[in-house]
Amino acid sequence: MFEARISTEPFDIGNEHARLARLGPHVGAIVTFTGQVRDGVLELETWPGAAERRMAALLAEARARWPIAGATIVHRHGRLEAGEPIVLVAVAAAHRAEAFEAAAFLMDWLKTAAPFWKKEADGTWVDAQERDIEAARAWDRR
Amino acid sequence: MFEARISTEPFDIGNEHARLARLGPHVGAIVTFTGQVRDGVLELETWPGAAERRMAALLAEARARWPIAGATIVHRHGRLEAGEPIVLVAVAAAHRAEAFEAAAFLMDWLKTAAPFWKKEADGTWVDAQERDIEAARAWDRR
Amino acid sequence: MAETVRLLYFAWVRERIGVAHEVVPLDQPLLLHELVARLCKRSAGHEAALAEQGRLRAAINEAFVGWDAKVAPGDEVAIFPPVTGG
Amino acid sequence: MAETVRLLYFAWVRERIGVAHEVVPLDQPLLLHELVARLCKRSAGHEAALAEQGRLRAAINEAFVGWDAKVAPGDEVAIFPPVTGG
Repeated sequence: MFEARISTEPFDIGNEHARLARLGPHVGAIVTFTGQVRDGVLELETWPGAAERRMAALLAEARARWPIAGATIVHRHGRLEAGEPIVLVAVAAAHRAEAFEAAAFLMDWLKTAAPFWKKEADGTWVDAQERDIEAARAWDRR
Repeated sequence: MFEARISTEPFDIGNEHARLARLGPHVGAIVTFTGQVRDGVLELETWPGAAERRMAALLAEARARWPIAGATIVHRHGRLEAGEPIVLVAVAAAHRAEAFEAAAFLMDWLKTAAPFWKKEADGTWVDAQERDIEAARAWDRR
Repeated sequence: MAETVRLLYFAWVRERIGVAHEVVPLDQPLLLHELVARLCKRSAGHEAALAEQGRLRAAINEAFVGWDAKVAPGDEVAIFPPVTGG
Repeated sequence: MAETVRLLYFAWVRERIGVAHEVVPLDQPLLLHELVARLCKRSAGHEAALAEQGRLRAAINEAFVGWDAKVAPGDEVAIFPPVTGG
Protein backbone atom coordinates (compact mmCIF):
# COMPACT_ATOMS: atom_id res chain seq x y z
CA MET A 1 0.00 0.00 0.00
CA PHE A 2 1.52 3.27 -1.15
CA GLU A 3 -0.65 6.33 -0.68
CA ALA A 4 -0.15 10.10 -0.82
CA ARG A 5 -2.92 12.57 -0.11
CA ILE A 6 -3.62 16.12 1.01
CA SER A 7 -6.31 17.00 3.51
CA THR A 8 -7.73 19.98 5.36
CA GLU A 9 -8.69 17.66 8.24
CA PRO A 10 -6.41 16.21 10.96
CA PHE A 11 -5.23 12.64 10.39
CA ASP A 12 -5.38 9.82 12.94
CA ILE A 13 -1.91 8.40 13.40
CA GLY A 14 -3.32 5.28 15.09
CA ASN A 15 -5.44 4.49 12.01
CA GLU A 16 -2.67 5.23 9.55
CA HIS A 17 -0.25 3.07 11.53
CA ALA A 18 -2.74 0.20 11.78
CA ARG A 19 -3.26 0.14 8.00
CA LEU A 20 0.47 -0.37 7.47
CA ALA A 21 0.81 -2.80 10.40
CA ARG A 22 -1.66 -5.24 8.87
CA LEU A 23 -0.07 -5.36 5.41
CA GLY A 24 1.17 -8.85 6.18
CA PRO A 25 3.72 -11.10 7.85
CA HIS A 26 6.63 -9.53 5.95
CA VAL A 27 6.19 -6.27 7.91
CA GLY A 28 8.44 -6.20 10.98
CA ALA A 29 9.14 -2.48 11.35
CA ILE A 30 7.12 0.72 10.99
CA VAL A 31 8.56 4.22 11.28
CA THR A 32 6.33 7.28 11.44
CA PHE A 33 7.20 10.95 11.31
CA THR A 34 4.70 13.64 12.23
CA GLY A 35 5.31 17.36 12.06
CA GLN A 36 3.13 19.70 14.09
CA VAL A 37 2.64 23.46 14.40
CA ARG A 38 5.00 24.75 17.08
CA ASP A 39 3.43 28.03 18.00
CA GLY A 40 0.95 30.48 16.62
CA VAL A 41 -1.28 29.65 13.70
CA LEU A 42 -0.19 28.61 10.22
CA GLU A 43 -2.00 28.94 6.92
CA LEU A 44 -0.81 26.26 4.51
CA GLU A 45 -1.27 26.80 0.80
CA THR A 46 -0.91 23.97 -1.68
CA TRP A 47 -1.25 23.21 -5.37
CA PRO A 48 -3.90 20.49 -5.41
CA GLY A 49 -3.31 17.80 -8.00
CA ALA A 50 0.33 18.65 -8.46
CA ALA A 51 0.94 18.09 -4.74
CA GLU A 52 -0.46 14.56 -4.74
CA ARG A 53 1.37 13.68 -7.95
CA ARG A 54 4.65 15.00 -6.55
CA MET A 55 4.20 13.07 -3.30
CA ALA A 56 3.36 9.90 -5.26
CA ALA A 57 6.58 10.38 -7.25
CA LEU A 58 8.53 10.62 -3.98
CA LEU A 59 6.95 7.35 -2.83
CA ALA A 60 7.98 5.71 -6.12
CA GLU A 61 11.54 6.97 -5.61
CA ALA A 62 11.62 5.57 -2.06
CA ARG A 63 10.40 2.17 -3.35
CA ALA A 64 13.14 2.16 -5.96
CA ARG A 65 15.80 2.82 -3.29
CA TRP A 66 14.69 0.57 -0.41
CA PRO A 67 12.78 -2.72 -0.05
CA ILE A 68 9.74 -1.26 1.70
CA ALA A 69 6.33 -2.90 2.02
CA GLY A 70 4.17 0.21 2.21
CA ALA A 71 4.21 3.94 2.86
CA THR A 72 1.75 6.73 3.51
CA ILE A 73 2.12 10.49 3.17
CA VAL A 74 -0.62 12.82 4.40
CA HIS A 75 -0.06 16.57 4.14
CA ARG A 76 -2.49 19.07 5.63
CA HIS A 77 -3.39 22.42 4.10
CA GLY A 78 -5.57 25.32 5.16
CA ARG A 79 -5.58 26.90 8.61
CA LEU A 80 -3.70 24.99 11.35
CA GLU A 81 -3.64 25.89 15.04
CA ALA A 82 -0.67 25.49 17.41
CA GLY A 83 -0.08 21.81 18.23
CA GLU A 84 -2.02 20.54 15.21
CA PRO A 85 -0.38 17.91 12.99
CA ILE A 86 0.87 19.18 9.61
CA VAL A 87 2.33 16.13 7.93
CA LEU A 88 2.57 12.38 8.37
CA VAL A 89 5.10 10.11 6.74
CA ALA A 90 4.83 6.42 7.66
CA VAL A 91 6.89 3.55 6.21
CA ALA A 92 6.53 -0.21 6.74
CA ALA A 93 9.35 -2.64 5.96
CA ALA A 94 10.74 -6.00 7.01
CA HIS A 95 13.61 -4.43 8.97
CA ARG A 96 14.20 -1.18 10.81
CA ALA A 97 17.11 0.27 8.81
CA GLU A 98 15.15 0.67 5.58
CA ALA A 99 12.06 1.94 7.39
CA PHE A 100 14.09 4.66 9.14
CA GLU A 101 15.99 5.64 6.00
CA ALA A 102 12.99 5.75 3.68
CA ALA A 103 11.00 7.85 6.18
CA ALA A 104 13.84 10.35 6.61
CA PHE A 105 14.32 10.50 2.82
CA LEU A 106 10.62 11.17 2.21
CA MET A 107 10.57 13.97 4.80
CA ASP A 108 13.71 15.62 3.47
CA TRP A 109 12.33 15.63 -0.06
CA LEU A 110 8.81 16.64 0.93
CA LYS A 111 10.32 19.77 2.48
CA THR A 112 11.93 20.91 -0.76
CA ALA A 113 10.05 19.26 -3.62
CA ALA A 114 6.34 19.26 -2.77
CA PRO A 115 4.24 22.39 -3.44
CA PHE A 116 3.29 23.68 0.01
CA TRP A 117 3.80 27.17 1.37
CA LYS A 118 3.45 28.26 5.00
CA LYS A 119 2.14 31.67 6.07
CA GLU A 120 2.36 32.81 9.69
CA ALA A 121 -0.47 34.52 11.57
CA ASP A 122 1.05 37.97 10.93
CA GLY A 123 0.94 37.44 7.17
CA THR A 124 4.65 36.61 6.77
CA TRP A 125 5.44 33.78 4.38
CA VAL A 126 7.96 31.33 5.84
CA ASP A 127 11.26 31.32 3.94
CA ALA A 128 12.77 28.10 2.62
CA GLN A 129 15.73 26.93 4.71
CA GLU A 130 19.11 26.30 3.14
CA ARG A 131 19.65 23.39 5.55
CA ASP A 132 16.48 21.69 4.24
CA ILE A 133 17.70 21.99 0.66
CA GLU A 134 21.06 20.55 1.73
CA ALA A 135 19.38 17.67 3.58
CA ALA A 136 17.44 16.68 0.46
CA ARG A 137 20.45 16.93 -1.83
CA ALA A 138 22.52 14.76 0.51
CA TRP A 139 20.45 11.72 -0.55
CA ASP A 140 21.73 12.09 -4.11
CA ARG A 141 25.29 11.58 -2.89
CA ARG A 142 24.51 8.21 -1.28
CA MET B 1 8.49 13.33 29.60
CA PHE B 2 10.92 10.45 29.44
CA GLU B 3 9.47 7.05 30.17
CA ALA B 4 10.59 3.43 29.78
CA ARG B 5 8.40 0.48 30.69
CA ILE B 6 7.81 -3.20 30.02
CA SER B 7 4.37 -4.67 29.53
CA THR B 8 2.66 -7.94 28.72
CA GLU B 9 -0.18 -6.00 27.09
CA PRO B 10 -0.24 -4.35 23.63
CA PHE B 11 0.39 -0.61 23.59
CA ASP B 12 -1.72 1.99 21.78
CA ILE B 13 0.50 3.97 19.43
CA GLY B 14 -2.14 6.70 19.09
CA ASN B 15 -2.14 7.28 22.87
CA GLU B 16 1.64 7.17 23.19
CA HIS B 17 2.01 9.60 20.28
CA ALA B 18 -0.61 11.97 21.71
CA ARG B 19 1.20 12.16 25.08
CA LEU B 20 4.37 13.35 23.33
CA ALA B 21 2.48 15.63 20.92
CA ARG B 22 1.02 17.68 23.73
CA LEU B 23 4.30 18.27 25.58
CA GLY B 24 4.23 21.88 24.45
CA PRO B 25 4.85 24.43 21.71
CA HIS B 26 8.54 23.50 21.43
CA VAL B 27 7.60 20.12 19.93
CA GLY B 28 7.59 20.25 16.13
CA ALA B 29 8.56 16.68 15.21
CA ILE B 30 7.73 13.22 16.51
CA VAL B 31 9.30 10.01 15.23
CA THR B 32 7.98 6.60 16.24
CA PHE B 33 9.37 3.16 15.63
CA THR B 34 7.33 0.03 16.19
CA GLY B 35 8.55 -3.51 15.76
CA GLN B 36 6.06 -6.31 15.28
CA VAL B 37 6.14 -10.11 15.11
CA ARG B 38 6.63 -11.12 11.49
CA ASP B 39 5.40 -14.67 11.47
CA GLY B 40 4.69 -17.44 13.92
CA VAL B 41 4.52 -16.82 17.64
CA LEU B 42 7.25 -15.40 19.87
CA GLU B 43 7.84 -15.87 23.57
CA LEU B 44 9.73 -12.88 24.96
CA GLU B 45 11.65 -13.28 28.19
CA THR B 46 12.89 -10.29 30.13
CA TRP B 47 14.67 -9.37 33.36
CA PRO B 48 12.14 -7.15 35.10
CA GLY B 49 13.64 -4.24 36.98
CA ALA B 50 16.95 -4.43 35.17
CA ALA B 51 15.12 -4.01 31.84
CA GLU B 52 13.42 -0.76 32.86
CA ARG B 53 16.60 0.60 34.42
CA ARG B 54 18.59 -0.23 31.30
CA MET B 55 15.99 1.41 29.04
CA ALA B 56 15.93 4.50 31.29
CA ALA B 57 19.73 4.68 30.97
CA LEU B 58 19.39 4.60 27.16
CA LEU B 59 16.90 7.49 27.36
CA ALA B 60 19.37 9.45 29.49
CA GLU B 61 22.10 8.79 26.92
CA ALA B 62 19.82 9.99 24.09
CA ARG B 63 19.02 13.20 26.03
CA ALA B 64 22.73 13.83 26.52
CA ARG B 65 23.36 13.49 22.78
CA TRP B 66 20.40 15.33 21.23
CA PRO B 67 18.11 18.20 22.26
CA ILE B 68 14.94 16.14 22.57
CA ALA B 69 11.78 17.15 24.40
CA GLY B 70 10.50 13.72 25.35
CA ALA B 71 10.78 10.02 24.59
CA THR B 72 8.96 6.81 25.36
CA ILE B 73 10.10 3.20 25.21
CA VAL B 74 7.62 0.37 25.69
CA HIS B 75 8.85 -3.21 25.35
CA ARG B 76 6.49 -6.17 25.45
CA HIS B 77 7.26 -9.52 27.02
CA GLY B 78 5.41 -12.81 27.30
CA ARG B 79 3.64 -14.57 24.43
CA LEU B 80 3.19 -12.53 21.22
CA GLU B 81 1.22 -13.62 18.16
CA ALA B 82 2.08 -12.84 14.53
CA GLY B 83 1.42 -9.18 13.72
CA GLU B 84 1.47 -8.08 17.37
CA PRO B 85 3.62 -5.10 18.34
CA ILE B 86 6.82 -5.95 20.26
CA VAL B 87 8.43 -2.60 20.92
CA LEU B 88 7.71 1.11 20.63
CA VAL B 89 10.28 3.89 20.59
CA ALA B 90 8.89 7.41 20.21
CA VAL B 91 10.85 10.66 20.33
CA ALA B 92 9.60 14.27 20.34
CA ALA B 93 11.87 17.19 19.43
CA ALA B 94 11.76 20.66 17.95
CA HIS B 95 13.14 19.50 14.59
CA ARG B 96 13.09 16.31 12.59
CA ALA B 97 16.81 15.50 12.39
CA GLU B 98 17.26 14.95 16.13
CA ALA B 99 13.96 13.07 16.43
CA PHE B 100 15.01 10.65 13.66
CA GLU B 101 18.54 10.20 15.02
CA ALA B 102 17.55 9.71 18.64
CA ALA B 103 14.86 7.16 17.68
CA ALA B 104 17.30 5.16 15.53
CA PHE B 105 19.94 5.33 18.29
CA LEU B 106 17.49 4.06 20.91
CA MET B 107 16.40 1.15 18.70
CA ASP B 108 19.96 0.14 17.83
CA TRP B 109 20.94 0.11 21.50
CA LEU B 110 17.76 -1.58 22.71
CA LYS B 111 18.58 -4.48 20.39
CA THR B 112 21.95 -5.13 21.98
CA ALA B 113 21.87 -3.64 25.48
CA ALA B 114 18.44 -4.34 26.98
CA PRO B 115 17.73 -7.72 28.60
CA PHE B 116 15.18 -9.36 26.31
CA TRP B 117 15.40 -12.79 24.70
CA LYS B 118 13.14 -14.15 21.94
CA LYS B 119 12.07 -17.77 21.66
CA GLU B 120 10.30 -19.08 18.57
CA ALA B 121 7.26 -21.36 18.63
CA ASP B 122 9.43 -24.45 18.04
CA GLY B 123 11.48 -23.72 21.17
CA THR B 124 14.50 -22.26 19.35
CA TRP B 125 16.04 -19.20 20.97
CA VAL B 126 16.73 -16.43 18.44
CA ASP B 127 20.46 -15.75 18.02
CA ALA B 128 21.86 -12.24 18.36
CA GLN B 129 22.77 -10.70 15.00
CA GLU B 130 26.25 -9.41 14.30
CA ARG B 131 24.74 -6.59 12.21
CA ASP B 132 22.73 -5.39 15.24
CA ILE B 133 25.86 -5.26 17.38
CA GLU B 134 27.63 -3.33 14.62
CA ALA B 135 24.71 -0.88 14.27
CA ALA B 136 24.84 -0.08 17.99
CA ARG B 137 28.62 0.31 18.05
CA ALA B 138 28.49 2.66 15.06
CA TRP B 139 26.95 5.36 17.31
CA ASP B 140 30.14 5.43 19.40
CA ARG B 141 32.12 6.47 16.35
CA ARG B 142 29.97 9.54 15.67
CA MET C 1 -3.25 24.17 -30.40
CA ALA C 2 -4.24 26.88 -27.94
CA GLU C 3 -2.74 30.30 -28.66
CA THR C 4 -2.51 30.96 -24.93
CA VAL C 5 -0.58 29.92 -21.84
CA ARG C 6 -2.14 29.39 -18.43
CA LEU C 7 -0.33 30.95 -15.44
CA LEU C 8 -0.63 29.73 -11.84
CA TYR C 9 0.68 31.81 -8.93
CA PHE C 10 1.18 30.67 -5.33
CA ALA C 11 1.91 32.19 -1.90
CA TRP C 12 3.24 35.77 -1.95
CA VAL C 13 3.51 35.70 -5.74
CA ARG C 14 -0.25 35.15 -5.86
CA GLU C 15 -0.84 37.81 -3.21
CA ARG C 16 1.20 40.48 -5.03
CA ILE C 17 -0.28 39.76 -8.44
CA GLY C 18 -3.76 39.62 -6.97
CA VAL C 19 -4.98 36.55 -8.85
CA ALA C 20 -4.26 32.81 -8.43
CA HIS C 21 -4.33 32.15 -12.16
CA GLU C 22 -4.70 33.88 -15.46
CA VAL C 23 -4.53 33.09 -19.16
CA VAL C 24 -2.30 35.17 -21.43
CA PRO C 25 -1.88 35.09 -25.22
CA LEU C 26 1.10 33.18 -26.61
CA ASP C 27 1.29 32.41 -30.32
CA GLN C 28 4.74 30.86 -30.47
CA PRO C 29 7.28 29.21 -28.12
CA LEU C 30 9.60 31.38 -26.06
CA LEU C 31 11.93 30.99 -23.08
CA LEU C 32 10.49 31.13 -19.59
CA HIS C 33 12.49 34.21 -18.60
CA GLU C 34 11.17 35.98 -21.72
CA LEU C 35 7.62 35.12 -20.68
CA VAL C 36 8.29 36.47 -17.17
CA ALA C 37 9.65 39.72 -18.63
CA ARG C 38 6.39 40.12 -20.55
CA LEU C 39 4.30 39.33 -17.46
CA CYS C 40 6.16 42.02 -15.46
CA LYS C 41 4.63 44.68 -17.76
CA ARG C 42 1.05 43.61 -17.05
CA SER C 43 0.70 45.49 -13.75
CA ALA C 44 2.62 46.97 -10.81
CA GLY C 45 1.64 43.83 -8.88
CA HIS C 46 3.18 41.59 -11.52
CA GLU C 47 6.32 43.70 -11.44
CA ALA C 48 6.49 43.48 -7.61
CA ALA C 49 5.94 39.73 -7.66
CA LEU C 50 8.20 38.74 -10.53
CA ALA C 51 11.10 41.20 -10.55
CA GLU C 52 13.51 39.04 -8.54
CA GLN C 53 13.86 35.71 -10.34
CA GLY C 54 16.36 34.56 -7.71
CA ARG C 55 13.56 34.41 -5.14
CA LEU C 56 11.23 32.45 -7.41
CA ARG C 57 10.82 28.94 -8.71
CA ALA C 58 8.79 27.73 -11.68
CA ALA C 59 7.18 24.65 -13.15
CA ILE C 60 5.96 23.95 -16.67
CA ASN C 61 3.17 21.37 -16.79
CA GLU C 62 4.02 20.49 -13.17
CA ALA C 63 7.70 19.77 -13.84
CA PHE C 64 10.09 22.05 -11.92
CA VAL C 65 12.26 23.91 -14.50
CA GLY C 66 14.93 26.59 -14.83
CA TRP C 67 14.38 30.03 -16.41
CA ASP C 68 15.83 28.88 -19.74
CA ALA C 69 13.10 26.29 -20.24
CA LYS C 70 10.94 26.64 -23.35
CA VAL C 71 7.28 27.57 -22.96
CA ALA C 72 4.91 26.59 -25.76
CA PRO C 73 1.33 27.67 -26.44
CA GLY C 74 -0.99 25.43 -24.43
CA ASP C 75 1.44 24.99 -21.53
CA GLU C 76 0.58 25.54 -17.89
CA VAL C 77 3.24 27.62 -16.13
CA ALA C 78 3.38 27.91 -12.33
CA ILE C 79 5.47 30.57 -10.56
CA PHE C 80 6.01 30.47 -6.79
CA PRO C 81 8.49 31.01 -3.96
CA PRO C 82 10.66 28.05 -2.87
CA VAL C 83 8.35 25.53 -1.20
CA THR C 84 8.17 25.26 2.60
CA GLY C 85 6.02 22.22 3.33
CA GLY C 86 6.65 19.35 5.67
CA MET D 1 28.02 -9.11 54.65
CA ALA D 2 26.25 -12.09 53.11
CA GLU D 3 28.45 -15.16 52.60
CA THR D 4 26.57 -16.00 49.43
CA VAL D 5 26.09 -14.83 45.84
CA ARG D 6 22.74 -14.80 44.04
CA LEU D 7 22.69 -16.19 40.50
CA LEU D 8 20.12 -15.30 37.83
CA TYR D 9 19.80 -17.29 34.61
CA PHE D 10 17.86 -16.29 31.48
CA ALA D 11 16.68 -17.85 28.20
CA TRP D 12 18.38 -21.13 27.26
CA VAL D 13 20.83 -20.82 30.16
CA ARG D 14 17.83 -20.91 32.50
CA GLU D 15 16.27 -23.79 30.56
CA ARG D 16 19.42 -25.94 30.68
CA ILE D 17 20.14 -25.29 34.35
CA GLY D 18 16.48 -25.83 35.20
CA VAL D 19 16.10 -22.91 37.61
CA ALA D 20 15.77 -19.14 37.06
CA HIS D 21 17.81 -18.25 40.15
CA GLU D 22 19.76 -19.85 42.94
CA VAL D 23 21.94 -18.81 45.85
CA VAL D 24 25.40 -20.35 46.26
CA PRO D 25 27.96 -19.95 49.05
CA LEU D 26 30.80 -17.46 48.54
CA ASP D 27 32.99 -16.46 51.44
CA GLN D 28 35.54 -14.33 49.62
CA PRO D 29 35.86 -12.43 46.30
CA LEU D 30 36.86 -14.29 43.14
CA LEU D 31 36.87 -13.69 39.41
CA LEU D 32 33.69 -14.28 37.43
CA HIS D 33 35.23 -17.02 35.30
CA GLU D 34 36.32 -18.80 38.48
CA LEU D 35 32.77 -18.63 39.79
CA VAL D 36 31.46 -20.04 36.49
CA ALA D 37 33.96 -22.92 36.71
CA ARG D 38 32.59 -23.74 40.16
CA LEU D 39 28.99 -23.52 38.93
CA CYS D 40 29.73 -25.97 36.10
CA LYS D 41 30.33 -28.70 38.69
CA ARG D 42 26.92 -28.33 40.28
CA SER D 43 25.03 -30.44 37.71
CA ALA D 44 25.06 -31.76 34.15
CA GLY D 45 22.61 -28.96 33.36
CA HIS D 46 24.99 -26.30 34.68
CA GLU D 47 27.80 -27.87 32.64
CA ALA D 48 25.63 -27.84 29.48
CA ALA D 49 24.57 -24.24 30.05
CA LEU D 50 27.88 -22.70 31.09
CA ALA D 51 30.60 -24.61 29.25
CA GLU D 52 30.94 -22.22 26.32
CA GLN D 53 31.70 -18.79 27.74
CA GLY D 54 31.92 -17.37 24.22
CA ARG D 55 28.17 -17.85 23.80
CA LEU D 56 27.34 -16.19 27.12
CA ARG D 57 27.16 -12.71 28.59
CA ALA D 58 27.11 -11.70 32.26
CA ALA D 59 26.16 -8.85 34.54
CA ILE D 60 27.14 -8.16 38.15
CA ASN D 61 24.58 -6.11 40.04
CA GLU D 62 22.95 -5.31 36.65
CA ALA D 63 26.12 -3.92 35.04
CA PHE D 64 27.29 -5.88 31.99
CA VAL D 65 30.84 -7.16 32.66
CA GLY D 66 33.60 -9.33 31.22
CA TRP D 67 34.70 -12.70 32.63
CA ASP D 68 37.61 -11.14 34.51
CA ALA D 69 35.29 -9.01 36.66
CA LYS D 70 35.49 -9.54 40.42
CA VAL D 71 32.54 -11.12 42.22
CA ALA D 72 32.14 -10.40 45.93
CA PRO D 73 29.91 -12.01 48.55
CA GLY D 74 26.50 -10.33 48.41
CA ASP D 75 26.65 -9.66 44.67
CA GLU D 76 23.91 -10.58 42.21
CA VAL D 77 25.33 -12.27 39.12
CA ALA D 78 23.26 -12.77 35.95
CA ILE D 79 24.31 -15.13 33.16
CA PHE D 80 22.51 -15.17 29.82
CA PRO D 81 22.88 -15.44 26.04
CA PRO D 82 23.44 -12.23 24.03
CA VAL D 83 20.19 -10.25 24.18
CA THR D 84 17.76 -10.23 21.24
CA GLY D 85 15.11 -7.67 22.09
CA GLY D 86 13.71 -4.87 19.98
